[in-house]
Amino acid sequence: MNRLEALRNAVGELLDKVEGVIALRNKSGHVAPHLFREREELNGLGLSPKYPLPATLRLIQNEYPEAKLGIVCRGCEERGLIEMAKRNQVELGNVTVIGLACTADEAEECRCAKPYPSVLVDAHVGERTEPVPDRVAEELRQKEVAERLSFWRSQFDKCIKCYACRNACPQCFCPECTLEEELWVERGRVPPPFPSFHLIRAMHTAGKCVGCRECELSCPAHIPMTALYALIRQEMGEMFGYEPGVDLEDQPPLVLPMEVEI
Amino acid sequence: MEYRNVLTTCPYCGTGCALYLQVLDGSVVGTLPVKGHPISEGALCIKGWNAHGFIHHADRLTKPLIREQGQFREAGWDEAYNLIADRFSSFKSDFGPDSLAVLSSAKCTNEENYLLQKFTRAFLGTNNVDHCARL
Amino acid sequence: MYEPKIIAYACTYCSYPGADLAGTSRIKYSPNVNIIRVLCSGRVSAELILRTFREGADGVLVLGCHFGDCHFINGNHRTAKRVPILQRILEFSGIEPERLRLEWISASEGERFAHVVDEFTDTVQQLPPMRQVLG
Amino acid sequence: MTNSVLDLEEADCILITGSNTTEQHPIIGTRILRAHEERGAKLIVADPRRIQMAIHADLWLRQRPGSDVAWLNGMMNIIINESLADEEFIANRTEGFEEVKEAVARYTPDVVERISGIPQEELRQAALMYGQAERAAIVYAMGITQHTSGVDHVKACANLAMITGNLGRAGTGVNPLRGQNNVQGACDMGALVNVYPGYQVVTNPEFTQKFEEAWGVTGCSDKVGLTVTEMIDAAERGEVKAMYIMGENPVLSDPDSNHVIEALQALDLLVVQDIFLTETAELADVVLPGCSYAEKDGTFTGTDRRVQLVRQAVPPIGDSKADWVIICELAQRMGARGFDYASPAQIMEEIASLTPIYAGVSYQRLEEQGFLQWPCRTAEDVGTPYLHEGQFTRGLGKMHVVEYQDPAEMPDDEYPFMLTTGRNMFHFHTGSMTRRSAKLEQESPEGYVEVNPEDAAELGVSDGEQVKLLSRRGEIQAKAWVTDRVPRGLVFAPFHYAEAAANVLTNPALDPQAKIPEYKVCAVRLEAA
Repeated sequence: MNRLEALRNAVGELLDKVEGVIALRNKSGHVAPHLFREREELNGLGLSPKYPLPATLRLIQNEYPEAKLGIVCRGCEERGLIEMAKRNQVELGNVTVIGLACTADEAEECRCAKPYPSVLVDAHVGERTEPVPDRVAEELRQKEVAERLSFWRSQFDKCIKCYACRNACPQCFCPECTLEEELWVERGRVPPPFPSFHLIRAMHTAGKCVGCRECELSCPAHIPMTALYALIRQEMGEMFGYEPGVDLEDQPPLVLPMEVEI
Repeated sequence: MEYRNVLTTCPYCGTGCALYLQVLDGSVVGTLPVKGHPISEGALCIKGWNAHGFIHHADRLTKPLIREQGQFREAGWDEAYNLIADRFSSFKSDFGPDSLAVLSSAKCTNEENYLLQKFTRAFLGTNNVDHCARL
Repeated sequence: MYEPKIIAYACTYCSYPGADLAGTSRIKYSPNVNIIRVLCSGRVSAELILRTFREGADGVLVLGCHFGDCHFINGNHRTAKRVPILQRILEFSGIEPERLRLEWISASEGERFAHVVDEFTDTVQQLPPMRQVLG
Repeated sequence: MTNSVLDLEEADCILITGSNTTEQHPIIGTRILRAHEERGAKLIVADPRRIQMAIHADLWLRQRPGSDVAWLNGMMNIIINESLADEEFIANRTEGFEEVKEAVARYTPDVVERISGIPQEELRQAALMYGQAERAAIVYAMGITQHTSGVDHVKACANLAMITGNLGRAGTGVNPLRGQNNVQGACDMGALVNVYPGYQVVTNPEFTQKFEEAWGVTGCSDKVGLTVTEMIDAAERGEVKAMYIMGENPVLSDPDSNHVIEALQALDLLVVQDIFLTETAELADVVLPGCSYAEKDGTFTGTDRRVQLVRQAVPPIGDSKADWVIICELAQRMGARGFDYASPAQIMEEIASLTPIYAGVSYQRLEEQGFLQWPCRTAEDVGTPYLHEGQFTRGLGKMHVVEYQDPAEMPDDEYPFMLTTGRNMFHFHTGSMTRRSAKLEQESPEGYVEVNPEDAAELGVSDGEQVKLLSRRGEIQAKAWVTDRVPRGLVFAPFHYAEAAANVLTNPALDPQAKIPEYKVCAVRLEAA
């Protein structure tokens, strides 16, 4: 049984118990998030390319907070859900999770540190594959400060301020976004003046970014921003022992006051 | 509870980016880029990302309007159609087809542009049909 | 050698009085520093620091109360976490992290204030002007 | 576009002129930037403004607005002198080269520098870069066309591509980027004064007969109609009595707005069909509520001749109706036959049957394949990613001699600044949609004018202050953005903002052939407000 069939079975079974399952739908080769309500629709179930399904869950729960829902989650999406739940953006009590392990190729493409879900899952689909080290981030770490500056300047100068990095990010949900504040990022300027836009975003994703790479995948200029976020994530781990998306109980360091003895 | 994504083509510039309109219970609530599309490759510009922004705007025209003593008043479709039909017909017979002029739209579909030029050429009898290609 | 422009954000309850003490005690310190009084070091956001750099500051000092002394109990705890993260972000994006420094200075530490400011000015002076970095 | 957006990926050199690509066609702009960065494609930008593309370019030529014939001829002159012309292509595929060669010989680098302000060495580098590339693509937009010599500019681009053999292959071509989602389609469908759908000219009786038979009518006019700008003039003279405007806003988009308003008010009947009460709709006698793209099915044709589906996402708002429904109902009300379609798909069947370049297009194929690029002549035809392969549409590619001439209105003592107009990243055309999109309006909420810092200093205007712009046709007030994006003597204003409408100022002088107004150059005076 291939992955798609296995997933179809799992979603089909779940549909008997919940009001709808959030998964990908494939229509004439185009894949998009969808709320499956009926088994008949499952012929159109899709696998990839991935979309940030946790953001869809949030959207639907905003309207239907009580609904019993299912969701298909990859490793990164599970990590995303965990961080969103900590910040009260999704309510996991009524949600059943079908875990979908990524293939080795998919893990490779995302340089994913954990290409399978394991925390919230109620049902598993797919074989676990090995984590992939983030070479791009490591290369960046090896660079001299001046080299890094010229690298990022040439990258950020390509920015067309589409806000895709923010819009696509499941962790970006503030009703009023600092990136749109005239005080911090001059409005109407393309590319946005360095270092405001991109470094503010880097700061705001610290402790939240789970490395799903949706920002980078939707960046028209292919700015490799996840390399920057990955380095920050590593540093946060060393500084505060915090790893986003791993544990529902673990509180993010920037949210809590520091213990006096630290 | 209905949530689906409708694949469509961006209404702004001529690049031809694809986008999904996110529809929740009959309202467009957002836009998503289309991964794997040959032109837009999963990306959009800021206008594309906000292509849903005006659809349900309160300013949308919902009824035909007819000017009466300088003011607009709402009207039914029949009344509006009849008024236009009568006046256009009389201009055509009194002053000839070239007294009429039609602007079609680079914002409308191919089918609509086709129909409007067909209407102008076949029925009104003039080639006074253009759009803002130059503007 | 150039004269770097340094902005010090000093909390109104501890560090600002500390700077004041340095002044009233006639302790000489670097004239490159411009002090901006804030209600709490916890109020100095990453956005504010980045804007300060963007406006041409070559170095930014964030000065707050020692742990346990914060008027708002734990405002400085947030600063203590925020600043190191921002330093790493600066470093990884090619801006010398030495341009940003966090120090705890109490109302009685006038000497220490002067010392920190002088040392920081020396450090920043070794780096290229920020205008050059921002191009 | 002769070529495709996609095959810009294969160009070794991309020459962009008169296109602020990252702001106006952002997804094409970033594609070009990536080709430049990731694949090392050479990038030449010729633009008076320091646009984002100019920052990234290998070479940025800052020509004086309207001087494009001069520097393009100058490039050809250098290319010919350096033996970089593609003699085989010229001999086998084109005609008129000798005349062009003779003409461009007069455009020596010093002559070009005098006319355009481009330093001789830079012109030379650009010529070599473009001329030596195996595959070179020219990308342009309204910065090339919106001039009284717009057609000449385009011809010069075509000459440059032809003498270097840069047509008919992937990664080459002369590629106008079309500014509206379906401006290509509206042209293809014959929403033009001189052609039926598929560019079948109205003056050819064969085509008239073909369409009369298909439409079941007689008496289609063989006289070329009035263009937008001519309609406005005819309305003012009382020759046009009634106008029907579907989804356009000439009050803001046409040159010399005050004149447009007077002309529209002079009409006996103005019908406007739109989704918002635009500045033009406000002048109407009857306003019909149409539907936005989200409420109807149809097709749009993108800049690279790519036909794609538009799909209905939600029902029409209020009592509004899809525009195709309105046209059909009105036509039927007036007694017209042949307007009883069940769906847009059925309309496309009729289009395909009458339009050879669309003959192979159907909804079923679009649904299955995603897109089709015309010409697509049969149901088996996979479409055409680039035109003119092996042969030009007319046989041999015709080179035209073009000579530089000044724009219609040059700065003088009374109006010492040159004004150039255009769009910005955040708004679209007359703003009827984008200014009602909260995020876009937030990003750019008001009109502005770009002023060079030295000019601003002389005027005593600082960044963010209001300035008055005056031309022979009117005046507006807008915020100054003091920036070196514009050189001294040039100001730029976007035309999106009704409250600071740049087209109050613009010159309605037209290109004699294309009837395109000279939006890119007029003379203005600046005053502190």
